[in-house]
Amino acid sequence: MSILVNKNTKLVVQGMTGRDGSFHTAKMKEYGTNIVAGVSPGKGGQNVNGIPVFNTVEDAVKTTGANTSIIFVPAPLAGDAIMEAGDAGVELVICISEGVPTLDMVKATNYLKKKGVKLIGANCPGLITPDEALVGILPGNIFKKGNVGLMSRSGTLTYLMVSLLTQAGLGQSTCVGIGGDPVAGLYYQELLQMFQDDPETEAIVLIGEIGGDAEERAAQFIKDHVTKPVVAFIAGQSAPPGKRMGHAGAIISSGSGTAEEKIAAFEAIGVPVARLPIEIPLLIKKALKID
Amino acid sequence: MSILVNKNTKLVVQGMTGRDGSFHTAKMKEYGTNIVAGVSPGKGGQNVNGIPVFNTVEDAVKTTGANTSIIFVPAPLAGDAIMEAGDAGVELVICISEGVPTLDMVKATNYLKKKGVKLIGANCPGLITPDEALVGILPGNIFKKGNVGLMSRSGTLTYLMVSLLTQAGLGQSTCVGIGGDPVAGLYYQELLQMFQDDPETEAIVLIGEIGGDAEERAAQFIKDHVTKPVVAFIAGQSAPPGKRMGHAGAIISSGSGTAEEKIAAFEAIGVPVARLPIEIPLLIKKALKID
Amino acid sequence: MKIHEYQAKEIFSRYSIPVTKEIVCYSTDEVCAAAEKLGLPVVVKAQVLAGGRGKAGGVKLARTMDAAREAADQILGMDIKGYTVEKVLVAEGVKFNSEFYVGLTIDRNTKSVILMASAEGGVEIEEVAKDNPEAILKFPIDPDLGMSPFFARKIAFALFSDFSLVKQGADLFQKLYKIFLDTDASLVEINPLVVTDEGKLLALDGKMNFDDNALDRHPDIEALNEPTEDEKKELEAKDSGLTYIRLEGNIGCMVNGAGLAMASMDVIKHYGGNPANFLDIGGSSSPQKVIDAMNLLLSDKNVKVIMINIFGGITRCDDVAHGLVSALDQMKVDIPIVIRLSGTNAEEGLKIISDYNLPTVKSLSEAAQEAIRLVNQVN
Amino acid sequence: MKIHEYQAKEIFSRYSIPVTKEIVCYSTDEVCAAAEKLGLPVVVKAQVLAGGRGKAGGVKLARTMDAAREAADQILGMDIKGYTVEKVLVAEGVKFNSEFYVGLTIDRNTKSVILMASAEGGVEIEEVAKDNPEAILKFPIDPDLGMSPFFARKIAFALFSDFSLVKQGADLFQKLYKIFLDTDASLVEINPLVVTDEGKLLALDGKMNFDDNALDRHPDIEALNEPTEDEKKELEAKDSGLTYIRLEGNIGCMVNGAGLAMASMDVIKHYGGNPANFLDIGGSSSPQKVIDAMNLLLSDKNVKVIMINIFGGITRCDDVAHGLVSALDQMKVDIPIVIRLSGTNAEEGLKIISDYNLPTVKSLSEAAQEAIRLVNQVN
Repeated sequence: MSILVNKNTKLVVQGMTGRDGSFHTAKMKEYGTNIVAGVSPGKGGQNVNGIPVFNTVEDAVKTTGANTSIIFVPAPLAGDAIMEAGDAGVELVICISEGVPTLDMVKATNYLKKKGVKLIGANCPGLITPDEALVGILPGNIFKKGNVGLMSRSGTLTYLMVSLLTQAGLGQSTCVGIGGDPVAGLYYQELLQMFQDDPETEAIVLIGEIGGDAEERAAQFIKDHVTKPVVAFIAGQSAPPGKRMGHAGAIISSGSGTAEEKIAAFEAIGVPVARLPIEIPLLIKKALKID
Repeated sequence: MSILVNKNTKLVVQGMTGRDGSFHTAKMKEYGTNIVAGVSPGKGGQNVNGIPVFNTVEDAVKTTGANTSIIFVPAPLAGDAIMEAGDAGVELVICISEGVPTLDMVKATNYLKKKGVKLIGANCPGLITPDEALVGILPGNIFKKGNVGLMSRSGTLTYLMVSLLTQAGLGQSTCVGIGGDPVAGLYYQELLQMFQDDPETEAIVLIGEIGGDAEERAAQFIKDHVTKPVVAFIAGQSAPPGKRMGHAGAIISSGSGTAEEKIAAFEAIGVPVARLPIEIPLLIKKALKID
Repeated sequence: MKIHEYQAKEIFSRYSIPVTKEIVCYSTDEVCAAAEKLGLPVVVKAQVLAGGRGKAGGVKLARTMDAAREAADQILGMDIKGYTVEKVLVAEGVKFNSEFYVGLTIDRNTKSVILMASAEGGVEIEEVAKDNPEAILKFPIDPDLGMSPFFARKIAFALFSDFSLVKQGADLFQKLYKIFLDTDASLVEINPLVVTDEGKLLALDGKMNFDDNALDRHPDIEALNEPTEDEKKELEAKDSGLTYIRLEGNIGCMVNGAGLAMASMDVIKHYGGNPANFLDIGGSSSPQKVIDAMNLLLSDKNVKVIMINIFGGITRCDDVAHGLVSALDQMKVDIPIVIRLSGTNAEEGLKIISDYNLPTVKSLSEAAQEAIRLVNQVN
Repeated sequence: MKIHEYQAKEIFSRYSIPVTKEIVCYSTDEVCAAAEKLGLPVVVKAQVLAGGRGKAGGVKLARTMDAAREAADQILGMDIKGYTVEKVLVAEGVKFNSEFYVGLTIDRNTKSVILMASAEGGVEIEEVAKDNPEAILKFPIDPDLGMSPFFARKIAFALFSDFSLVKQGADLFQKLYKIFLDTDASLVEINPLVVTDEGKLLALDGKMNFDDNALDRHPDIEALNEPTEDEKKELEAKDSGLTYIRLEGNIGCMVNGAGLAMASMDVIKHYGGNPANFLDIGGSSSPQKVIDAMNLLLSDKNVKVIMINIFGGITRCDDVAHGLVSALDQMKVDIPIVIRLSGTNAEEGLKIISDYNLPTVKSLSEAAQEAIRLVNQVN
């Protein structure tokens, strides 16, 4: 078991023939992800590295039975690409594209919600279920199959955390990069519920950031719905107020969204928060009573 | 039993203080309809003929538990009024207003569908369950409680039909005027299903008009889903092509929407079609094996 | 409301939809000047608010100046389905290698705007719909989503195989949908939409109808209205709260409600008579309205008998009777009137009428038969 | 992206939202002329892209010409949160009897635009949010429905009791939402929105922020941008694919990825050091990018040590190492560099670095500690 992606994932890549799309398609395929189709308007009928290319996601889904789509199209087109995937009938959409206008995401998330289609991103590294499916731009080699579920608003910080876990012998069930944009698809709550329901996941790592109140809401959700151990890390403890640290979300507005508040919210409900990344594996081992 | 409105109907009247709204509110109240609230922005807190007036439908619903709304506001505001009712949480909306722009209705019907709220109209006379609730502008005195369900695209023609039925001793379960606009709420199919499911209704009268293919679709639906006897009348048998006969729908485009086609569609599935209004009660009696 | 081809194409142009270069002309001399300016060949097209211009001989290709002059002479002043041709559109002759149909309209069943497209352009779409319905692709448009780029592309891929045409088509569909919404249209149509020899999409013809109920919010569109004499009468009637459509018969009808009005005409026809009009006087019953209605009926010289059929619902029959009596007091009516009143306060109404020494009948069938009898007496 | 109050109010005006009569001035003389023209009293307001102008003394009421002159002298050239006041807005003094707050922004939780309104206008809304959260009404806007008239009215009834204000408010909310959509705003705010003595709603102040990701489709908005020197540096960095934010410390950081960059700063802080910047070099690793990044770091005179922390994911560590070595070949770097490479091809990368005779460390903690040690040596 795992969440969202696995051996049954049949992936269609939107924007597969572009620079990023083709590079990461190769990486995902190399990892063993079952990529069944690519979409690139005007290139339908071609075959790229053994993967058939279609003009529309609808054609791809009808022909190949794809159930998951990953999006690499340029940001101004990404909102529409998300809706195209939702319209075509996949169950899960992962949007990697960075810099998608927020109102495009308001429209796209609303549309997918009505269609009952799940979305991860935009502006996210994707997700992975080790040894089953890599759907994103994460470096597959650092992951190891296991029972720690991980969710994060950032990319490379996730990789650092995962390496630390893997080095400590702690494998992962599924690791999800939810992205740092103001309006995004699945968020902490939904993923916490999925990990809670996933029999393979025994502990959960939540990597948060300054800005917004998503971590505070996650803490409330954990209190109400999650019985599995959760440990957390909040990036931006040293960030000054009013400055956006790369992610649109990573900005402290006056008096809220600070790391202190988020850490306090987690600790108040008994979720230990690591002050340094290196402490995460230790907290997990403690939670799982390993060693 | 009956469909859509009955003794449990708690009605809110949107536009109650306007000319038409106040006139018909009095008529409906006189008939015995349970009118619990009126809505007229800026007049909230007033009390008109014993009916409390609210500024918004939401206030009216929250305070009085209204479950049905009838709309008498001017046509340019009617689409928005329909959505206000849908947003406020009533189960059924009846829009009497005539001349509502079609694109407003596209938006409003789509919104109500998403909210799971039923709509009748716009540009319709409303509906009645005799002796229980009159929600519309139909003349209550011509109706009689009974077991004939009736649905119609027109107003006064319905009254004529109902009088003929009542004179013939044939009472009605519920009579619904669905309106003649290009985009409207509940249509033949939905109402046929409701009458089919209503234990009190034993026979159904369908009054159609030239234009469009609603009657042809109804015939197909009857064939597939309706076991109760249905009899029909089609107005506009003598109408020339290309002329709009009052209702936006009542226009024959070249080679389709003619009375002949509609009559043929019904007769092909064994639904008898009256050539003159006076024949309707006879066909019903025959269907119900009365006399 | 309908507008002319050249007006529709002017709107298209405002949205950067490619249309033929063309000039509206009101005389043969103007046509020749236009042909000179555009260069031969040109197409001369009657501008009337009726379909089937081509079949009626209202569209002619001219390869020479003489042919252009001849076409102008023939078409200007011609009658097409009761419309006199007062202006023609002179358009550049375009070489093309395929013709498509694209139209947007309202779909009652999905309750949305629907795009219809077909590779069988250039012919009347109703004929394609009848003979080869599969040749028409239909795409209902989700009102929340609108004509989003991916959706437009999906349609374009279904219609075109060349990717350049797909891109042009997707762009075109988005613009057409925007026009539809912006103007509260009820029909936006390009037929044919051609692919020129240069591989470009081009609107060779254009048609737009508008939602009459929304004209109030589009005064610019309303200003384009060019009603015929009959339509002016209908519009005047509408201003008085009446819906009037003139027909060919001799029994003038005055009825309350559109459905009942149609049914009344049907009953007249059923018994062998011929209604002179459709006239719905609506819900109110003021004397002025009845006077206006009577004036309308009497202004039609074909009308030999008037049949009044009122079903009092919210309308009270005594009110109508009062109105009718007042009307008759104020005007001279020298043809017979058959009156049928029924429903709310019918008894009171009938009494008023009979006190005025006018005959009444009891049912719609009786009214129709009596009207026919009186017409036959007159003839 | 932020714009000035006067620019926001110019946009409001274009949508017929009532704002105060006002004139932008760049000198004391202009202020006096404006006061003359508008009539006393006037309010002189610093136009800087920072909040808290009032508290900083950047807003003054002037009842006399002398007071206006004095206010202009005081405010022009003043420093507010690092911004020098180069222009002021001179606005008519308005009599009003109540103040409201209205703001539209993006709500992460409902994933929609949200309208916030409060009868406690005139103060910073964050303070109201903290002290009295119930005083702020929140209305998430259904993206499909938009700010429909009934919804706007619902909000207005919640905020105002007088029906004339309800109507004005509903109209205002619809316009504000249209502005938000039309400009891809991230914040549209009126604080305070006042009710004048004549019972009219009036925007006394205005604030607009925009979605940086959508600026490409709004060149007119982008043209209003007035970056400070620091922001210009950040924008230049962005053009090179770098995200750079200058801070106050002395350890220059170069990291790939925003989250890791923040975490790196956190670790430095944790061990008692002070990061000089946030610098995310993103996913690529061309030598040019590393050179640009090094130049950025070295242009900050406070930087005494550079700490490089790369986690190779898709980015390969050997590529980064090559880039760094090329960069160092091309430029003079006279401060120590602490390098930590990890992840994809870390071994190869580390070898390249050590062949170049640069020291490397094994973990982020070690890197931070080493950087701090080196800074302390320098000081």
